[in-house]
Amino acid sequence: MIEMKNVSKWYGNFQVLTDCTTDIKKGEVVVVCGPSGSGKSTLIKTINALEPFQKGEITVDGIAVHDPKTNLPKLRSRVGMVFQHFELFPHLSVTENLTLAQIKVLGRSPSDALAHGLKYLDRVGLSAQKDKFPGQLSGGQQQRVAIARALSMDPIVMLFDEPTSALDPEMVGEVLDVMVQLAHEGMTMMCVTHEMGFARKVSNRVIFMDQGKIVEDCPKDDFFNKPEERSPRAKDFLSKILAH
Amino acid sequence: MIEMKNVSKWYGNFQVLTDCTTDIKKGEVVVVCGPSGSGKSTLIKTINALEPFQKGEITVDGIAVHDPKTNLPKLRSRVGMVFQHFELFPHLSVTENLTLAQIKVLGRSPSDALAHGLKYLDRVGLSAQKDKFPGQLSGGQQQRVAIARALSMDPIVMLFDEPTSALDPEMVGEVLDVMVQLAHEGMTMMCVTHEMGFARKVSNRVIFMDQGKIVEDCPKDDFFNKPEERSPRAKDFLSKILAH
Amino acid sequence: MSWNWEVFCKSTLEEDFSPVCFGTGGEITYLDWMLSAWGWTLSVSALGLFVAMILGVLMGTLRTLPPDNLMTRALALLGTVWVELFRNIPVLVQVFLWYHVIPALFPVMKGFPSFVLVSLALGFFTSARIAEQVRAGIGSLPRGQRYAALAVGLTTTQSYRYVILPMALRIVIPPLTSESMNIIKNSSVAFAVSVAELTLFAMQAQEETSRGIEIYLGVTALYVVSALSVNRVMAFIESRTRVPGFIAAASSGGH
Amino acid sequence: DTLAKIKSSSAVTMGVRESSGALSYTVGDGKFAGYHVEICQRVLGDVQKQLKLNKLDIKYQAVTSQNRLPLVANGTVDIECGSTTNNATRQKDVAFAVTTYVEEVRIAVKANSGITSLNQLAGKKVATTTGTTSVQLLRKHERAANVNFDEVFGKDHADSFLLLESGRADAFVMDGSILAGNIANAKNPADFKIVGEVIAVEPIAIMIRKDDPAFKKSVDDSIKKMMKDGTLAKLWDKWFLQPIPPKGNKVGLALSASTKDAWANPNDKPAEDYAKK
Amino acid sequence: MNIDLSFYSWELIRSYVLSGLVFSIQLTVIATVGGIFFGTLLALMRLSGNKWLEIPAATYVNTMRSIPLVMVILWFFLLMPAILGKPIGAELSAIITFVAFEAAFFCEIMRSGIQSIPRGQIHAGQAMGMTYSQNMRLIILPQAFRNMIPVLLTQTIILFQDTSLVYAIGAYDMLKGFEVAGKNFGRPIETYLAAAVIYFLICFSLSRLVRVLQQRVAIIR
Ligand SMILES: Nc1ncnc2c1ncn2[C@@H]1O[C@H](COP(=O)(O)OP(=O)(O)OP(=O)(O)O)[C@@H](O)[C@H]1O
Ligand SMILES: Nc1ncnc2c1ncn2[C@@H]1O[C@H](COP(=O)(O)OP(=O)(O)OP(=O)(O)O)[C@@H](O)[C@H]1O
Ligand SMILES: [Mg+2]
Ligand SMILES: [Mg+2]
Repeated sequence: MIEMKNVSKWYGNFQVLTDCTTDIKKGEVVVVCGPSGSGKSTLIKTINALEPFQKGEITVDGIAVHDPKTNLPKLRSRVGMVFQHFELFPHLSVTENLTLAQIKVLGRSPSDALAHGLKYLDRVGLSAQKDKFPGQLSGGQQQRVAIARALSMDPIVMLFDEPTSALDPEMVGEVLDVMVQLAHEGMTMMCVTHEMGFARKVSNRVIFMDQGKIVEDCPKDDFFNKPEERSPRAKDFLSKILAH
Repeated sequence: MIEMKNVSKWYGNFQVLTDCTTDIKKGEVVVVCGPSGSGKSTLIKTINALEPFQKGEITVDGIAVHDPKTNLPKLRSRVGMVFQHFELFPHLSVTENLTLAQIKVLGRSPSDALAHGLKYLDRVGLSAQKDKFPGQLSGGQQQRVAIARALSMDPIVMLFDEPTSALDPEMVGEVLDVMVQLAHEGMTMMCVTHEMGFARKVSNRVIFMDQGKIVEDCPKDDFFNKPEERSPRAKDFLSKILAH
Repeated sequence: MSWNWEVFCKSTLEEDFSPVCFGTGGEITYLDWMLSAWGWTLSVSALGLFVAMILGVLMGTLRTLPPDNLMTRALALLGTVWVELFRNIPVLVQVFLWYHVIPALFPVMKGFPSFVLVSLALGFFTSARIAEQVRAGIGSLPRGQRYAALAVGLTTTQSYRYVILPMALRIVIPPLTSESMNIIKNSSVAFAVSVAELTLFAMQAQEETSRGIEIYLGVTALYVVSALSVNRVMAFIESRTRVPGFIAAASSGGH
Repeated sequence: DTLAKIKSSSAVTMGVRESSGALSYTVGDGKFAGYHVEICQRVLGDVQKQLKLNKLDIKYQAVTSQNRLPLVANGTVDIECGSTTNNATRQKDVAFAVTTYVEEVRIAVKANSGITSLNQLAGKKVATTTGTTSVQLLRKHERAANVNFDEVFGKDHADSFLLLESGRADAFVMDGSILAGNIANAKNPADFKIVGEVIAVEPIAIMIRKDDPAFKKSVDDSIKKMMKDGTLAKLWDKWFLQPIPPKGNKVGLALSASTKDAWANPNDKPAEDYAKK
Repeated sequence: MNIDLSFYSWELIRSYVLSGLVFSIQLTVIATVGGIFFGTLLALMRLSGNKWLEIPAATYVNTMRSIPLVMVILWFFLLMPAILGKPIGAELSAIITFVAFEAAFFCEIMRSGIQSIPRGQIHAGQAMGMTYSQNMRLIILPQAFRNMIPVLLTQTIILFQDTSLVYAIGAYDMLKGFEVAGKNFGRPIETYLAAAVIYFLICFSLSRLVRVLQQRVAIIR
């Protein structure tokens, strides 16, 4: 589904990504973790070309992201993305948030788009909030709407960038529940997250990044249960975030 | 050490605190938790009168906070406080942050203040950073400097308002370690935090707040181990934040 | 159209030209005149800016005082009234007020040179706008900074002196830069009350020589040079006071 | 050329002043009046007849000392009926109709000041208006007589007069008609008087575009006709001796010998020629 | 000299000041609408990332911002007829000047408005497959406009005050109306005072209005 080969990226002289290579198959759930500033967000945003990269190749469902001739808006409309700070459009109501891109990008009729959007809104348990504005919802509710918004484009893969780290602790659960359910339904997912509980429960593979490099890329069980095979940096990181 | 009796506070018509009553004895470590917006930060800030309150009484070490004749700066100088967003003074170097109040408020000589400040900086393991500016430190380091700053005023009690919730997950540990050590040394502490591990390890009592009221105020062991005695709201909250 | 830059070398008295473009023996060329006009523009602006900075920082700070007691509330109100009064009257009208109306009410002020009156008018007008910038700068500091200063035992005055103002003033340097540039531009209204500055020169000289384009170009160039120099000076101040590791953002507007 | 333009558009733009004494001023509401304004209205009436237009739309454009020249030169204004001195420098950019009014530059002072001549003004504050020839005139006089005035500038004549009125200046040096007009309009006209020698004599004329002999001829002919048939004398009486709107004040400026002379021998000589005499 | 306000009358205001006020308002409204329109275009040019659009826009804006408005007014008045090839009056010249001049200021306001939209919002729009222009039109500009309304209106108040500078070319604005009245009636000092009061009342009420609006349109985040 997603193939990434030797992707490198620089901001000026500063190299954010160094030769990142990985592969995500249909139906796989991959968790990306690593210290702050290690390039996780940048990596995940190269997949739908929100962050351009200078070297390497990425193909999504056979389409070459790095090819200047690729129709990026079209590609992006097939890749769902959920952000750390939700990024709902604050000037639009929940339903408008759900339908805007369906209408303007996919060309669906407003009524189709609405029906479609409400279906997903129901799935994240927020039908009752459909006429509210984002500012009137709690963080957990906003993030669930954001997931519904991404899903209503019928994406072939979903990217999550720390979807729970801006939430109050009591709201983390409700968002993770939606993500777990999604994984169980077979959605291909790539999640940047530090929620190791989630990684343990549903992920197939864990990628560990440090200083712009993919340091570990291994099956979940190996990652958590074979510390002796892990790099010192990954061991240290794991011990720190699992300690308290 | 701290006595709080029927403290109520309003913002306009909105009541943030309702009849809050509690007592903190010398050497006690009390953890305050509860959902977002329940008034935890407001409660802890009433203790050193950063938030004025309209009804009720608070005495700290025998001094009445609510008395308009009380010399509030003097009282505050004896109460250490650590904030969620560190609140180091960004235009002052680490040493200047540590010595400013000692010199201006306690009237210590600059050299005394420096010696004193560096002692605590060493205790939080940051002697090497003494000439840096806050913006050049990681979040965890900033928070440790903030703790050293509070300690160098030789406070009789320390207040913490979610000291770890603005930190990257891997830095939470280093700050908690400092706090645990402080607790073991017998410092009187009141901490707003959701780190239940910390509460389990070092607290004597847990206060649970909801909608401006103190709903639970009981010994740590009861709080965690006797769910049957807890209010439904507290049980629900605990289950949510312990779930993932 | 043909250029005639010689016009600057022309004597303001006779129909003749100075070979060095500067007047000799008491004679004055248009170039001499323009440079002296530039001097007036800069002097009016400098004095006005001095007044504006002091009053602006003071009034802006007053407006942010916490409503602790009657005293702080009264001071905050003073700041508000000040700002509303001086920013809601056009600067040109304020210049006339200072020049014509106030001396009519207080005859002592008739003795003041118009240079001083105009500088006061510009200074007061600009102080209201600087006050708004300073207030916004203080407001943009996290509320926790004020809490933190009080929590270590600093008094309100001390917390402004050591914590809030040092940061707020750094943050407002960019908007203060544009206000400083504005005061140079606004000083052009001084010509309305007989200060022989650049705009008065432009109007009189173009009348006498009929070479409007050349005269205007010269004057415009001097305005631009002045504004850019102020900009450079402020950039220098900004870089000298920059806090390592601190990134700030503030907005600006106005003329 | 202007005649063709007027003919094709049936419109003409008249430059007028907001406060040039009785020569040209506004009476509020976008209306203008005065000696020169009325002359121009009559001239344009003749032009209309000459062009056989049944309608001529006169647009009034307020101009100032600073902008009247470029406005005429660049075509914004077709005929300027204000208080413009006809001098050699200006003749490089514009043309003038025959002189309709000869101005004497004089000094206005407070009646009780005791000042009676220019030489008493050394070291005193002398007001004049930015963008007028009087500024240069004073400067030249300072140099010639080796005295020093403390000059203050008003942005227009009324402003300059205000400087005198409020005591910021000891004298106001300007065209006599303007002085008279401003005094007439003052709160207490008796407080002021016009004194001293005639500092300069200047022909004041209606200004038109340069290099348009046909238009100049029409304007000149019309004015010359008015000079001959006594219309100008009547207009003088109307604007300078009788009460005028809006307040019904009298300017009280008697017809000067030099103006009479100009009417008798119509000419468009620049100020420089007058100075030589 | 003592102040005498007795000669003020409705008649005086009507015949001298009113037409000036109408022109001041006209000028303000046209310059605001035109300035926002061209200012937004300039802002989009400056943010386009294309050198050929950025540099001319930036040059234009920075030049306009470093020249006094009076000089710009004089410049346009002198040059406009030459550029257009036909004469224009002081009023029209003032309108063109103000639109051109204000565009530079509105450009900077819009630019900071657009930049104040969090990067995440731009990414979110792009991630849903929107093109650059869809993203601008549907996501960024609506939010930027809403955030900027108070600043835009404050700029409009400044603009209204600046209309008093058209005296330099003899256009008849409100201040001019007061001046002429004062001169014709020999009461210049009183009329300056009256002008100050009227300007204050207008600008102060407008700034209150801005406050109210600000609270109304604020997007809840
Ligand atoms: N626009 C930019 N210009 C320059 N450097 C940047 C920019 N954006 C990010 N960086 C740098 O690139 C590096 C990787 O950033 P990225 O946001 O991908 O990290 P991350 O692993 O997602 O961190 P976090 O856990 O804090 O979200 C960081 O060092 C960051 O400072
Ligand atoms: N300045 C203020 N004006 C009006 N309401 C306020 C103000 N500050 C706080 N509140 C309200 O008071 C309530 C309690 O706020 P407080 O910050 O004490 O909650 P908290 O328990 O600390 O929440 P959190 O976990 O989000 O920090 C909230 O509903 C908040 O919206
Ligand atoms: Mg990230
Ligand atoms: Mg809180």
